[in-house]
Parts: sequence; C-alpha cells; structure tokens
Amino acid sequence: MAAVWIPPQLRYLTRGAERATVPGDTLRAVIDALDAAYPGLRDRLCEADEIRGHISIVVDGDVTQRGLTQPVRPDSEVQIIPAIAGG
Amino acid sequence: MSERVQIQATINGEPVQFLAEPRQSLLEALRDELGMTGAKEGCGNGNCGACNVILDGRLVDSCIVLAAEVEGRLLTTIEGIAQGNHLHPLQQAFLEEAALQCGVCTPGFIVAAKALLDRTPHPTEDQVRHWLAGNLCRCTGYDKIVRAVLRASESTEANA
Amino acid sequence: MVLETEKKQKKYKVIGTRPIRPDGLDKVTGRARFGADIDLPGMLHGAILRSPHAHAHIVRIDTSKAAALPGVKAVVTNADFPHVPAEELSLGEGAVNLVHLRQNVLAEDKVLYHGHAVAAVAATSAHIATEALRLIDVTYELLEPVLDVRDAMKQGSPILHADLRTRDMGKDGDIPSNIASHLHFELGDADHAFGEADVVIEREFTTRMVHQGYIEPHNATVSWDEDDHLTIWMSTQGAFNVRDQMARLLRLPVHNVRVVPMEIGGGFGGKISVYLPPVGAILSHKTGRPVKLVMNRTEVLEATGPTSGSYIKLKMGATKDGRLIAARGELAYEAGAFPGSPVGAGCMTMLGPYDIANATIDGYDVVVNKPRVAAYRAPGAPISAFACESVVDELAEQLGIDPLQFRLQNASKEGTRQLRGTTFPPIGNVAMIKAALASDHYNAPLEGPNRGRGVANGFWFNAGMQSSLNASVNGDGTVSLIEGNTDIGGTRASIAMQLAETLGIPMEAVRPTVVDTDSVGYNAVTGGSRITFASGWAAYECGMDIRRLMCARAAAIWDLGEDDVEYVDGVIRARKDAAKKFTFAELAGRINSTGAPIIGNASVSPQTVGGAFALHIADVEVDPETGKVQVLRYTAFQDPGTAIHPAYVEGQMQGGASQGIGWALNEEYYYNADGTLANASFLDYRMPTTLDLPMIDAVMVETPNPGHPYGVRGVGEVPIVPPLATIANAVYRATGVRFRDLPISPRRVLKETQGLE
Amino acid sequence: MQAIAYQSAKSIDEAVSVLRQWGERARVLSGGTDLIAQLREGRRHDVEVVLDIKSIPEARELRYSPGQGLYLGAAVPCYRIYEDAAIARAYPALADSAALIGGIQIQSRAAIGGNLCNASPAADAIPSLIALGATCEIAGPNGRRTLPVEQFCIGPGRSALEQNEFLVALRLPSPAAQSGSCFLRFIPRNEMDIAVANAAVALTLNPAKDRITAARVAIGAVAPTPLLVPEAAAALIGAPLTEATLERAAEAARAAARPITDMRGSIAQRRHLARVLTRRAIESAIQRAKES
Repeated sequence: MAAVWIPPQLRYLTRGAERATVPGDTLRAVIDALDAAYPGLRDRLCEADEIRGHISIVVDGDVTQRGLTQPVRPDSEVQIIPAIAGG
Repeated sequence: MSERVQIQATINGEPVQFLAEPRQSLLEALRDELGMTGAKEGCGNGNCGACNVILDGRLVDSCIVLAAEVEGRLLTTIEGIAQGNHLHPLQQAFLEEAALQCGVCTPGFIVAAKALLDRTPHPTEDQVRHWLAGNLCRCTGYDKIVRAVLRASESTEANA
Repeated sequence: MVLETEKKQKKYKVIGTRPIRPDGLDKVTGRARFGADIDLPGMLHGAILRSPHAHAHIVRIDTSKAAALPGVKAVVTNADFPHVPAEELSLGEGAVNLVHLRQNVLAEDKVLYHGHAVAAVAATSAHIATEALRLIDVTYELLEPVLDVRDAMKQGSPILHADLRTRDMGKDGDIPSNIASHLHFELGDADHAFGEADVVIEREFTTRMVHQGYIEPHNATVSWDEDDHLTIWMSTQGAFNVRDQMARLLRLPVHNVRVVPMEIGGGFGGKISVYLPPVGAILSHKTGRPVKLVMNRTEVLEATGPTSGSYIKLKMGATKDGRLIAARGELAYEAGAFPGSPVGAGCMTMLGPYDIANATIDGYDVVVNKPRVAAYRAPGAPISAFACESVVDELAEQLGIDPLQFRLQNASKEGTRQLRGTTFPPIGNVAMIKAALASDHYNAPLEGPNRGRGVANGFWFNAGMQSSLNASVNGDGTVSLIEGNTDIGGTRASIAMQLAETLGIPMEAVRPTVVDTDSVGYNAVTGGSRITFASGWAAYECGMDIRRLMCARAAAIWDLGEDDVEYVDGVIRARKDAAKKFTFAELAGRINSTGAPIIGNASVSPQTVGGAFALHIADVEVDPETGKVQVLRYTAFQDPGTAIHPAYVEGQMQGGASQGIGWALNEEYYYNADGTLANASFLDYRMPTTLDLPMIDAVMVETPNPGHPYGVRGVGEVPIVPPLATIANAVYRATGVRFRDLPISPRRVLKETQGLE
Repeated sequence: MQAIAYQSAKSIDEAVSVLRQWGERARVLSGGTDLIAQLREGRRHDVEVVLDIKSIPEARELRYSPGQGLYLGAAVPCYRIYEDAAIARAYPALADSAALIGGIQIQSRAAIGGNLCNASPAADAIPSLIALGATCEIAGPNGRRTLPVEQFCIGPGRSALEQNEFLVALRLPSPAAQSGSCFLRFIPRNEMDIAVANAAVALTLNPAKDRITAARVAIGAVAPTPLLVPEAAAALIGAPLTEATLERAAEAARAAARPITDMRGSIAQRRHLARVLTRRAIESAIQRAKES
C-alpha cells in the first residue's frame, strides 16, 4: 500500500494523522481511497477530474507530470505540496 | 508625420542614401529604414551598448545619435565586421570561447571590441574591461566575453 | 574545469566536448532574427499608456483625441477583451488566474501599480503611437498604496482585491486580505528539537524586488486574419504557453493560434507570462493589420518581471558537536499586484543542502502595489537561501567550526528527507562541498585589510515536463532536427549533441531548428533548467527511434530478421556477418531507394530530475570610507550531473553568479513613498558591468543523474541561489557586520558600519 | 516622441538667428547624450527644433598653449580632452571628468560644454571646471559675453543662459607651476552611474612643495547646483601639508554640502562622501602637483 504524507493543513481531515497508507495503482485510485477514509480530502486536492492548479503531487520523489493517471507502486511514497514555478 | 530628410553616408564601405524623419535615431534609421537589424535597442538611453556602431572611427550608442547627424559620415555596423564570408577574428573568438548565450548583446560587444582592437591591438584584461564597461550582458557574467576579446587580440589578423 | 566524482570511462564521443553552437554564426554577424527585427507589409506600430499611480480607480478613459490624431488607426482598453471566467491556467510550472492575467495586460477598473497598462494605440509609426498616448485622458481616483509585504499583511491595510481570500491548501478564508495564500510545512518536531539544541540563532532578513534584466525588451507582432487565425512573432520562453494563454484569453480554438518564437534576448523566467500579445491581438483585430509592439526599458522595469521583495524570520538550532537539528521559518514574499509569488519554492528549497530532521516553515504569498512578479531563475530560492545560509554561517562561527566543514557535516545526501516529505535520490552535494574544501581558492590566503571570504550553498529542484521533437535522416548522412524550445543559452547545441551521441555521428552532422507551434509537438517552457534534461532526453529517444528504423532498413536490405542487426557506434551491422555493415551515412544514402523516409519522433514527460546544488566562494574588499564592496575573486562549484557542453554549463554558472552578485550588492526596485518606481532605467537599476565582476571560475563536480539516459541534471537556475549569502558572509568577514537586508549597497554599508542613515 | 526639425548651424550668427526664430522651442545639440535621451523619454515635449552646433568652428575647436590656456569649444567630445597628452597633463581634473562621463561610447559624443548646459547638480564636469577657474563664452542676440563658470548653474537643470543665448566655448587659465588637480566621484558601481557625490580640487604648491599657495575646491551632487567651496580652499591656502589641514578642508566641504535624499543617496551619505572625496581629491592633487 502506498504511503501518503498528509500536509499539516489537511490533517484536520485525517484526525491529525500525518501519514496514511492506502491501496491503489494510480494516483486517482489512491486519492479515491484516501477520500473514502477521510471524506473531503479529494475536494481539497482535485477540481473536476484534475489536480488543483496550485497543488503538486510528488510520487517517489518526482513531481508528477501525469496527473491522476500517474502509476503508483505498493511501496510508493506520495507527498502533496504547493505547486512551484521555475524560470 | 514630420518631413523626412535625405541623408547620405558611407555604411560599411558603401555609399548609402536614405530618408529619415529628424526625430529618428540613427538606430531607428538603420533598423527601420535600411533593414540593418544587427544593432539592437536594449535601453534607448545609452546605458547598455547593444546598439553600438562605429561613427568616423569612434564607438557610439546609435540610440542617442540622430540619423540626421550622420550626413556625410562613415559608419561601421555589425553587418560590416566580417569580410564577405570571412569572419573577423573577434567573431571567431566569440564562437570558440562560447562568449554568447542569448546573443542579443553580442553585436554591440563585437562592434565595441573591434573599436578597441583598432586602437589598442593588444589590450590587457583591465583595458578590455574598462573599454567594455558601457556594454551590458546579463547572461555570461562577462568572463567568456573578456577571454574572447583577449584571444582575438592574439590573432595577427585582428590588427589588419 | 570538470571534476568527476566517479571515474568516468571515456564513454562519450560528443558529450563533454565544446563544439561551436549551431546558431552562433547568425548571432556574431547580426543576422539572427529577434522579435523586434520583424517587419511585415502593412504593419502598424503599437504603444501602451501606463498608470502614473500605484493604486487608483479608473473613473473614465477618454480616447477620442488620440483616435483623431492623423496616423492613429485604433485605440483599445480592457473593455475590448472578451470576458473570461476566473479559471486557473497552467503555465507549465505554476498557474495563473485568467481574470488576473487579463487585468494585468490592461487594467480593468483599477490600476494596481505604477506602470500598469491602461490603454493602447496602433498607428502608422511608433513615434505617432507614442504621441497619441499623451492625448488619452484618464481620470483616476487615487487610493492609498501598500508597498511593503509586512504592511500589506497588517489588518486595516489598503486592500488590492476586494474578492481575494487567503487560500490555505485548497480552502479559502472568509475576509478580504492581501495574503493570497498561506503555506505550511512540517518535518519532525521542531519545538522539541529546539529544546535539545545547544546553540539557537534567530534572525530577520529583508530583500527588495529585483528584475531579471534581460537585455532584449519584450516584443510581439500579431496578425489577426479575417478567418480568426492569429499569428504571433515574439520573444518568449514558451511558444506553446503563449498559444494556450492567447487561446483562452481570446476564446479561440487552440489551432487558430500560431506562435512563431523568434530568437530571444534573455528571459530568466520573465518571458513566460504574456504582456503584449493580447494587446497586439485586439489592436490587429480592430485594424485588420499586423501590429508590432516593443517595450522600452522603462516599461520593462515598471511593468514586467521582477521577483519578490521579502521578509523572512528564521530560527535554527544546532548541537555542540555541530549537528543542525531544528529550524523554524516564516517567509513572506511580495507577489506584486496579483497572487503568485514563488514563496512555495522558497520554503521547500531553503533547507535543501542540509540533513535537518525537524523543521516548521510557514510561507505567505502577499499582494502589494508593485508589478506582478514573474519567475526569475530558481524562483524564490535565492531569497530563502540568503536567510538560511546567513544563519548557518553564524551557527558555524558560534560553534567554532569552519563554515564549509560545518556545511559538509550537515550535508544532505541520497536518502535525506526534505521538508516537503520526499527523500533525495543520488545527489552531488557532498562531493561538491569536498571539492570546494580542497580547492585552491578556499585554501589560498586572503591578506590585506577590509577583506573577507564568504561561502554559501544552494539547492534547486530542477524541472522535467513535456518535450517533443523529431528528426529526419537526410541522404548524405546529416540529420535535420526539429525542436520547439526557444534556445536562450545554447540548447540547440546541447540537444543536438545528445542526438549525435545516441546516433554515433558527429555533432556537426545534426542541424537543429526551432520551429513554430504548428510545426512540432507540444513543448513546455524553456525554464526550470529543463531543456538539456528533458529535450535532451527526447533527443535520446528520438535517436533510439532512428536507430531502430535504420536497423530495420538494413535488415530489409540484407534480408535478415530485425533482431539480426545491431547499431554500434554509428555503424549498422549484421550480428553474425562481419561483412554486412553500413556506416550511418552509407545507409542514409540508400533510404530513399529502399523504402519510406526515416524520421525519428519522440515526446517525453520525464520526472527524475535529480536536483542540483551549487556552492560559491567569494573574496571581497570593502572600502570602509565609502562603503563600496568590490568582488576580488569568485569561484562557483556545481553538480551538473553530466556536462553535455561544458562551456555552456560554465556560462550558466558564471551568469547565475553574476546576477546573484548584482542582487546582493546594488540591484533593487527603489520606490518613492507614493508608490512610483524611481529607478526604471539601466542607469539607475544597477546591474553589474565588466568592471564590477572578476573572472568567475566555474568548477563542475559531476555526479551523474541516474534518472537520465546521459546523467544530466539541469544547470541553469541553481547558480543564482548561493551568491546573495556568499557575498553577505564575505562582507561580514571584511567588516564585522552581518548584513541581513539587501542590497548591501554602499549606502547600507555606511549605515550599518558608521550609523549614517 | 514629437516631431522635430533638425538644423545644423555653420556659424555663431546662424545659430543665434535660429534661436531667435524659435526661442524656447529650440534646443542646442552638442554631444546629444543627454538631450536625445530626454527627447526620446518624453521629458522635452516643448522642443520643436534641435540645433546642432557641432559644425560651428568656434564650438568644435580645442586649443591649448601654456601661455594662453585652454580654449574648449562647447561641442568638443570628451575623448579629445583625455587623448591630448598636453591637455591631460595641464588639467588633470578635467581629464578625470572627461574619462568618467559615461562609458567609451558616451565619451565619443558627450561634450563638456553640453554637460555644463544640462546643469545637472550631479554633473561630472562642472566641479572640475569650477576648480580650474573656467570662464564661459556665451553668444546671443546682444553679442558675446563671458561668465565665471561657478555662476552658470542656477538650479537643477537651469542655467544663467538668457533667452536665445548659447554656450560657445569655455576658457581655462594656464595652470601655474607646481599645480595639480583632481576630480573624483562616487558611484555604487564602477561604471554607468550618476554621481552620489563628487569633488574637484585644483591647487598650487610653493617652490619648496610644502605649502599650498592657491586652491579651489568644488563639490557636486550635494546641492541644487555644483558648489564652489571657498572655506575649503581657505583651509588649505598657506597651511602646512598635514593631516589636520586636509581634514579641515574636507570638513569645510562637508559643511558646505546641503544635499537631499533620493534613490541615489541619502543626506548623511552625501555629506560624508563630500568630505571623503574632497580629502582624497586634495591628496591626489597634491601628489600630482609634486610630480608636475
């Protein structure tokens, strides 16, 4: 099961939990599983069927360019961070 | 629209006649009337050197010369630095030393350096830095530009 | 100079060499075509009227006198744009709200900074267009401006946007605020860790807005055809981004917009968002003629690009034996008139060079009455590194540990967990610090009064993102490479070199061309240090595609199975028959007599960017009577992964260092109390000249990125991260005073050392 | 920028007649490095005619002889001053100014006379002209007149030129034996900046070279106009060449300064720099006088 790091601002939804381990082989499945466990999380991360513009999701150290279709392995780490800009 | 005046000058060895408005700068006349777009406008007030040309043997910022002032005078622009297909040693040195990144300041630097080597064929690093202090480059930190000018100065051709 | 951390066998033929760049000839002869060099039949010239006020309601705009001036063909305002919804538009990295973008391009009901565009004119000459601007009558109702990030955060401060609420990870606040967003990061337990620290230092820092300072002003020439097709010739870091921004702003299908990227005279992040093309488009639409807009330098400084001014409070703690164990930081960045400062990256890169287990960082994105900020080379990172590297330097001093040794013993390495929760892949931080410790510069004595040596480290993520390209094999064995990335600093060379390496042919056999948005697949911006990494990766994939096609063709010629043919060092040969072989050029010559043309295609979106570190050493001398700081010697160390074209890697390192030195010493946006910008020229916005810099030694310490076929890490951005603190730390050792407010201008040095206000 | 007409005068009379015809709407062009930039930036909307004086023989002449002193035409570009070894030796402060105004490109065009007429408080040539005792030669509808250069500037951008007058040339007296001069300015960078403060000193030593017999000190960028500081000169004349003497003179310069705070410098910084630069300029002028 993938380990998802919950950012501090969203921990009120996870009853304070900093990490959650959830099943899923894509980011979409992982977020669906998270939302099932902690209702409201998906809405904070996604708009329509996409990751919100100001949020980036990191899977195994790299910011995903593939959105919700990003493959996730059982031993993956997932972080949720603010989007950044490069020059 | 103000009256256009006729101007005759010698540009890169060729006699040239053109029309320009009195309010047009030499840079505007070169670029807009003569199609010589090698000189660039970076600041418009003589603080970056991207528009450098050689006027009667002296390096000038063409953005603060009026086109009308060049009547009867001799001009060298970046387009006249190479001899036909034969690059000037400065141009060759800029290529080999990787002395350009974006390249927009490059024509100004090459024209300025040409004016330096014309009077000081073998400058020191200090002389190069002093001479080029009126040319801004934001990409390179000047290191490779200074090296390129010094390298070109070692070429005997640069002094021809 | 290239230092390798692993003994690299001579495994590359092209990579690591220093060929002349393909576009070099055009650039040294003045033939290269930049955006301002465009001239089209029937073309009009545009000019933009800008606000003289920092904050005001627009009561009325009367354009009638301007429109009546002979030669004027159109006058437009924000009302000429179609309405757009308040949706986010991705700029590849980061996003922009479409309404804000439109309001920045031409103010709607309010002007939010000095220089904010208000109206625009198209006329038969540029001079007539600027004359017409003086005839536009705008009635303003002045509002109090707010110019400083801390003032803007206070309750009761003038509010820029009545509808702006503080966003906190997807949730919005309920009262109007200038704080556009609040970010919060936690790693470990900082409170607890501070209790265990033997030395704790807490300091405050401020920096001012600074500009990218590209020498070429923004430009755009736009032609809106009768059938609603739009062509834009311009200077941009991201032609596809411009296309997408324009399609959304003007409510046009994407395929109606074609962007032709001209040569670009520098960008550094400032030429991603659009300023001129939307204005040019509505002027062209109104007049039915192409319209060219070129900014002057004042406009560039007043209304484009800067990066944030900032306030940072940072506390760090270490143990007696020199272990960094805790950090707490508060970072507030000015976004300018619309949300979008790089505070997130500032927070997440700040502690990157260190293995520090406990940290709590808060970030605030704050709007003020100054130009909307744009990306600037490692956006956000130099600002926070200035704070972090200053505090780290002070901790090392208090602990009596050499500042580089202290950095080494706390250095992040593979597996170190970062503030954002991720762990580092293999990185070159440790090897790079060791190289600096062993360097001639660091070990050379620095003698003489009023001199000092400083060091600082810096980290930047780098970016991957999307790249597409294709390449055709020509009959003579040359290859025509078609790419879609604006080449700012030599990427035609670095991409072509990777294709040549893959194909086993000389770099000179590959001719790269940058084409418009209709002529190649999607490419994200030239930015984020990503082109040599991602487009280089695409070149590798494209090369592999060509190799497969070439092998298949040879197999067909020889009547062998495809598996019986191999591609080695530019030779296509039968595995089991030494007599059957073609050089690349030989087989290329037979392509068109044996089948279909051979074209390689690749599109990639790689993520394994690797991360980049830079460590700088500076020697300075301070004139105690005038306060002037002169840089005597400067060395930049960096891990480029693999340096594809070492000369252009050095160039990035030297250029980044010099921009950072300017930022540290003399560059700043100087605002009058009424919010007008006082120094919008190259005379008074003081970028370094040849006389302000020494030679900058560049030392590449290669730790190849395992996440790239050739080990590449991005190199463009990280070299601007360390210089601010490097210089501040050096000036401290020269003067005995810690400078925590930038720039360290002569005026500030006199103030801090002699109390001269 | 607005439409203009360009006229190149061949004689003083022709120039005066153009000025009489156009009055305030005409501006004189010598080097153009200030005027053209101002026109392009829209800061001179009132100008309709640019009158180029570079073709007037009296304005482009540069002549020096030890007996006659220096005749410096108002349109002579800076480089002609520092490239003339005899002039640079006789008037080192003037050569310092000419070599510091802008970069090489600017010095090809910018004229000392133009720098004076632009009347900027921070002008790099004016303190040198004041210290060296220059006199302005002015032509106008009522003929020619002369004016000591320290009376030329009357406010920021404002000069003592009357309507339809223009500056033809400057005259500098020959330096006495054992004289030296120096101009220094302070800028944050090492090139391409406007002075935060500047100072010029011209002085003469006695034959034993241990006392100052004559001195003039001028400072700039610290008041609405460049200032002659007689108190600083008085502190030097006749006094022994000691640290205390130099400090008294430098302090007099500091006391004379009445600067403003703006983006280029603060009041305290400028006063302080007036002192530092004056002292350094005195030291250099003494050294040059000893070597002369």
